[in-house]
Amino acid sequence: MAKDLVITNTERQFILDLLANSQRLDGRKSLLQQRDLNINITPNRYGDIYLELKRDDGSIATRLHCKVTAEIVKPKDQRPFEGTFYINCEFNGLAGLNFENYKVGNNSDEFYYGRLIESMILRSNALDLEQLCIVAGLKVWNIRVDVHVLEFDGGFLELASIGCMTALLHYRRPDVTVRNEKVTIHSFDEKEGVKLGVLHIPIALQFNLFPLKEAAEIIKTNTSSENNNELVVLDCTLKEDLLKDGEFIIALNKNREIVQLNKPGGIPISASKIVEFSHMALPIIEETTNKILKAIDIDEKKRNKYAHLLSAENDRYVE
Amino acid sequence: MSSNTKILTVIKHIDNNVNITDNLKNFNANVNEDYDFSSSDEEDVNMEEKDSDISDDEDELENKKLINQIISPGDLVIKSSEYMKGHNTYTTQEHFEKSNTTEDGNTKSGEEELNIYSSTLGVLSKINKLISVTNINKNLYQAEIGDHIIGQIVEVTSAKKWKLNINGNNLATLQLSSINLPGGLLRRKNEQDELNMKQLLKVGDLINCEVQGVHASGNDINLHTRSLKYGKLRNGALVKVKMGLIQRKKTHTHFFNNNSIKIILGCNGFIWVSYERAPIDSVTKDKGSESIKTDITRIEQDTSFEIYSDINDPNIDLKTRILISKYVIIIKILAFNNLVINEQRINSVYELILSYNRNSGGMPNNSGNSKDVLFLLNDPEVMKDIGYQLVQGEKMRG
Amino acid sequence: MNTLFSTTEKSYFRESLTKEKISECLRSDGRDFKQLRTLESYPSFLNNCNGSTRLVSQDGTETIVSCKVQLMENDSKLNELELLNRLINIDLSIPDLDNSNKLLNQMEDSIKNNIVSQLQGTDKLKVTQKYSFQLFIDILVINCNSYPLGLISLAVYSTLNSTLFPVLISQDDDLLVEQVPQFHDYDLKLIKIPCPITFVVAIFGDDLLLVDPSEEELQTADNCLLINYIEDKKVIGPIRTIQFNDEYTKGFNPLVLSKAFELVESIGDEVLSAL
Amino acid sequence: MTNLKYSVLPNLDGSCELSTSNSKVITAVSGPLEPKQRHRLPLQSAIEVVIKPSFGMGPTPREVLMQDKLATVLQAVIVTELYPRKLVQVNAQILESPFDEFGSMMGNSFNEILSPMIDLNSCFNSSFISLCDSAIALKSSFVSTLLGVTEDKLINIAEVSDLDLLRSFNFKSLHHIVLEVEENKPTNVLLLDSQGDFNDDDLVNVLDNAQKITQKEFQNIRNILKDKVSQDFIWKA
Amino acid sequence: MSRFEFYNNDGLRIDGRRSNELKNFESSITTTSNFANFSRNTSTNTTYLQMGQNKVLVTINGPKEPTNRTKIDSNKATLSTNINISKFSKVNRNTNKSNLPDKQTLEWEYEITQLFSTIVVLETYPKSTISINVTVLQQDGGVLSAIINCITIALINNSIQIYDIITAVSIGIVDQKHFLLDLNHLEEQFLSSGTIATVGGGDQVSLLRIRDKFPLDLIEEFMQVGLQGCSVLKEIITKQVKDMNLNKLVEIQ
Repeated sequence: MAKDLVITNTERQFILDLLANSQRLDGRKSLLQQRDLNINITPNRYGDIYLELKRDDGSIATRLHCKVTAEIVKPKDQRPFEGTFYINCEFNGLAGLNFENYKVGNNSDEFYYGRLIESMILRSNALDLEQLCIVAGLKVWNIRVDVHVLEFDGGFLELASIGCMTALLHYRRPDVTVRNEKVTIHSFDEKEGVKLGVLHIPIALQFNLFPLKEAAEIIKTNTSSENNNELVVLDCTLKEDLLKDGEFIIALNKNREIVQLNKPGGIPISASKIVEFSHMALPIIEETTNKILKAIDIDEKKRNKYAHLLSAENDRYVE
Repeated sequence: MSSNTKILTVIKHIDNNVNITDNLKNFNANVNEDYDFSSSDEEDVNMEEKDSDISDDEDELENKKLINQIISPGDLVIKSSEYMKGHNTYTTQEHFEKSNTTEDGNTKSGEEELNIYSSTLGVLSKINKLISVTNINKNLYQAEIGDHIIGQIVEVTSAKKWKLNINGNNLATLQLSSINLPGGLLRRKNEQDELNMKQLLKVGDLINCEVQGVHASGNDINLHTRSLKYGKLRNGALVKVKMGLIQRKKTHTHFFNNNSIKIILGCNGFIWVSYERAPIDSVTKDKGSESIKTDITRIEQDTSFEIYSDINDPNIDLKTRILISKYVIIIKILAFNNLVINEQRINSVYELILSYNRNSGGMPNNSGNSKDVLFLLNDPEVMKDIGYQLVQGEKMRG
Repeated sequence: MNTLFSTTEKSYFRESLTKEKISECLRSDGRDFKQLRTLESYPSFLNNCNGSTRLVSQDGTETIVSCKVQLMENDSKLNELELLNRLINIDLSIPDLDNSNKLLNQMEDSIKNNIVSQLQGTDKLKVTQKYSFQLFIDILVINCNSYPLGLISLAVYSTLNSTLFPVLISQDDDLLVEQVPQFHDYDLKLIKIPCPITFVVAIFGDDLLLVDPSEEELQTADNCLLINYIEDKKVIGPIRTIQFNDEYTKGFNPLVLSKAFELVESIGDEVLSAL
Repeated sequence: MTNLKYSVLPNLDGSCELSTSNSKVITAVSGPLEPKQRHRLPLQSAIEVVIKPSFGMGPTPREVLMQDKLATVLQAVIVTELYPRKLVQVNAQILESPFDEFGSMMGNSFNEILSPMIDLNSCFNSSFISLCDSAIALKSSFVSTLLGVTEDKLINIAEVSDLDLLRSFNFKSLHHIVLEVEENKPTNVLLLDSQGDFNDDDLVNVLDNAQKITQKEFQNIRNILKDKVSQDFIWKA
Repeated sequence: MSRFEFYNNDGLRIDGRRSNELKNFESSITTTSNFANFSRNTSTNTTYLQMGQNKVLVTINGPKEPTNRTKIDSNKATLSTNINISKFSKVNRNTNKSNLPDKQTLEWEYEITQLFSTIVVLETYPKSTISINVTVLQQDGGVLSAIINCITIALINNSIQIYDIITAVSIGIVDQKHFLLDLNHLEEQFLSSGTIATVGGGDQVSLLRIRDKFPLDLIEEFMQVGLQGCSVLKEIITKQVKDMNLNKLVEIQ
């Protein structure tokens, strides 16, 4: 990400010193404090989400646009009963001058993060693909999520995972009827759209590691000693992101299930810390999940102002 | 052409399809071994003394001993602040809080200790206070000033430089100003020379040269050929061997077989075996001073364009060619058996080959034109055998 | 793939091989003119393939050949040759070369044609009236240091000679009955698939022929021949010339061809038996 | 109704988020920048335009065509001689397009032509604000309009908010016009892209209307810019 | 969950191993007859690892002068990984026509590059590149771990300086309570599994990769099993590497 952005040695030292003193460049007071998250759902559209991370002073740090589109395609040969799902993550010139406009290599961070989210949703069956089948072996829905970065100051992975899940939860695909293998697509006026089968909501959280010592010392750390080898920082800004040396990504859902746990290289950290952080991630993720559900709920109510009047259901207290 | 030449030798490795349930390494297998290096030094000496004659059992014991000497990456070599780290090691500092605090508690003096770890597979070498680990699998050349090496030109750059592959992790540089220009030792270089660069030394040419300088942690290497013993190589063939098989010596140029064969053992693992025109008066035994003398008289004629010519000496006869091939194979045999290559060993393998030839019966022995022995030697079994005989012979002599 | 040799080195090798009398010529590594380089072989080392071989040449080039057998329903629309072409599948990949390399496709074709031409019909691979065995021969060359076709052909030969096919236990006439062939659970049998091997022969002058030339010999030869050989002293087509250098390449006397055939015939069986 | 937000991307020199009744784009301008060697022109600045589609990987041929059109107009408007051997980069991301929804483009070839025109129309107006925001020297102002002609009516497409209505129109021809504005008056035509069946009279009529719309639209933009200037230059007061 | 009984009451797995038993681990330098000692080409030797039925070949190229001038880092070497999963490596041959690597392989390449960039002492080789070429010949579950182990051995065999030995092992979980070490392909296919790599057999985790649903509360036990497996593997690797190179030792002294 933004490999060409050169950080001067003094600035680098300054940021690292700040971190060592539990201070952040953008004014946050703790290494584990996250920036405020705003979820905006575009009215009158389905699956069109804007996400914002706000700094303490109210300015927007990172802004992401997630958009779901669906089309009918032929399924893969090996899986004739399942729809397909893709995520397209791209940085472009809008995110900042240091982002290349054209396709970057497969070895880039964006590619890797995009894949993480894709497999987070696919491998854990968060999206029910079988529900997307129209005619087995011939026609299935292809759901694709496009993530556009409109403003970038770190926090891509978390935001993208939140954005994708919110968009998928919110999206409605057109209803179809199949008669004699002929597929008719109904517009939203004819028939109400069909929600996607989202079975659970995995959210990713990225713990960024900053070494406090030389690589050699960290690798050779005595197992028993209680030495602190590294700083763990949540929700890095772009500059911090470029200075980090290793990361640890966990994706969880509310049901206390790990959906993904990734530590792709970087400086090693002790196993007990990984366990500790995994548990620490749970409340954060629960909170985020609730935020998503609330945003969708509010939007739902706005759309169907009179639904409760028409409903025959009894009121129940739902937590 | 003898009839019993083996057309194709195939070494078969038949894997008797491993049964998964057999051969399982048990989880609790106790493969723990202690590698205690600080204490093993003395024991080694004792062991060596004991092992004067070797039986099979003790052979194995010796192997074990040897294995214990090998340090693998990440192993702690020494724990002390008195030593310095050398090649292939890295250090960490450990803050020690000495627990022998006195009752008042304020003498809690923090002490620093240096841990030296190995970063490669090798054996320990200790020179005074310098701790380093010698690589077992050395395959990259690390330049030192004054090394006599052979390089191959891979690029002629526009900036009056040649880039040479010298088997290191970077290419070395040979500047136009550090070669002998044609037409006299002390001539200043002019623009004509720059234009002629490509004619003097081409891509692919092998250059016999010396390391002039090493900068920036061993990665900027400058070479020079400003002596008549250096320059373009002709009349022979190159063998590349593994780096570790050549050791730095006083001289790297050796003459064999009545001075008709010259072998240059480049420090970087490149070995040049070539025909050497016999010196005009071959009376003297002192090669060094003689060659210098002739050098001086020949300076004028030799530093013409001829020293950069691509044409080999037309007088190399079959006998010499066979000799060159033979020495090439000798070097290969030594390399094959992981034996360090030096003048003495080359000679003794040469002897062995002569006798091997005779022993192996059925082989017509006309030593003057013995091509047959050459293709016999291509058999890895034979190579191994000769290597074994050599080692045995050396052990006998001690 | 091309090793860099210095001009003087090349001319030294060339001089050694272009003397007037053959007896005065000498190969750079001292081999006999008809001697091949030593190989290391690991036969049948992959146990999820029907046949496999790994051959390591003296210059470090490694060839891995795997043969997998699959059942294929015959397409009645195809004629014999088309069917055969579909039954034999060759995939050659050399990571050092890019996929569209001409040399690569040439070698792939040559191996495929050799096998197809020798099979003479689909009978050998027929399981039942409706089904045939489909062979997938994957060839992988790593550390490719010189022209690998000779090595590859040896590896393919030894793979095909050790490829085991499943044994049919159901009826072999299923034209009328709808039935998928059934195979024995573990019993396997060898089906001998004739496979020619390819010799690379380097030509120096009118007389000298070198079998299995090394890289330096390829780079100094007048010309090279690819000669296919199949058991019982038979040289078979196609025979091609191939050049590896610009400096020394020139035409050769047609008489050399018959000499080359004789040479290959004289050593062929010994090479095959060594594998 | 056109809605404009300028300086939305503080990391870049100039930016604008523009939403019309049926589309939404965000554009950014950076420059003058140090270009790569191949972009370098000796006497003027190079202009690079990148438009990203609202979904999928891009730019696809559809966007490349749009990029070309935008670039040629910008070439004429930007004072390129001021920045020799430099690069002006214009990035656009289409956020909403009326034909995003699945199936809406199917079976109607006119819609396929219409959809990039709508996107491009918004890109033009948005990039003008971005250019002003980035303080790149311009020779003149410009405003882009997209008009559709049906049997009896002339429609300013940017103002149609009901998507279904838009889809139901049976346009005879479409006209995308970019007009130069000097001294608050629309003058030269910078780009004219007309598609479909039309005759001379239609075109004259369209141009007349376009001038009127441009006049009105420019007033609107001018007010916004006035706002911006008064905010940006507070210290002058 | 599936039709297999992955862990029966006698504590045995489908291939007869105990839960915490590793697969057969055998590594070698392939050119056993030492021809590489005098190869004209760059002297790289191929390292071959057989971990159960996983068969992996690794060649390391470099450190050498980068061919692409723009990639020079004047302070340290750059590392690149290239994984080639051969088409015949699985029981059913991969019918994909194109030779391009699939997305999972690209992910592995990314992870392995990141992993070894901290382990190799890159500062020793400024302005050069080290490229790791992996060829997977046969797969049998836990390929990633086999690749990582094989690269470690190959780095040692090529005497590239590394801080410590990296070992990796795959772990699966049965019925939410039994942990299986070093999976075979059936186990990998049907169980929740993950790969863990540690430095020097200690408890410093360098790589972790879980892509299946997995109960959060079992993570601690998961790590413990993994750490144990890695530390045993480290001993095995150390021993094998030393055995492999023993014959070369004789001459150094």
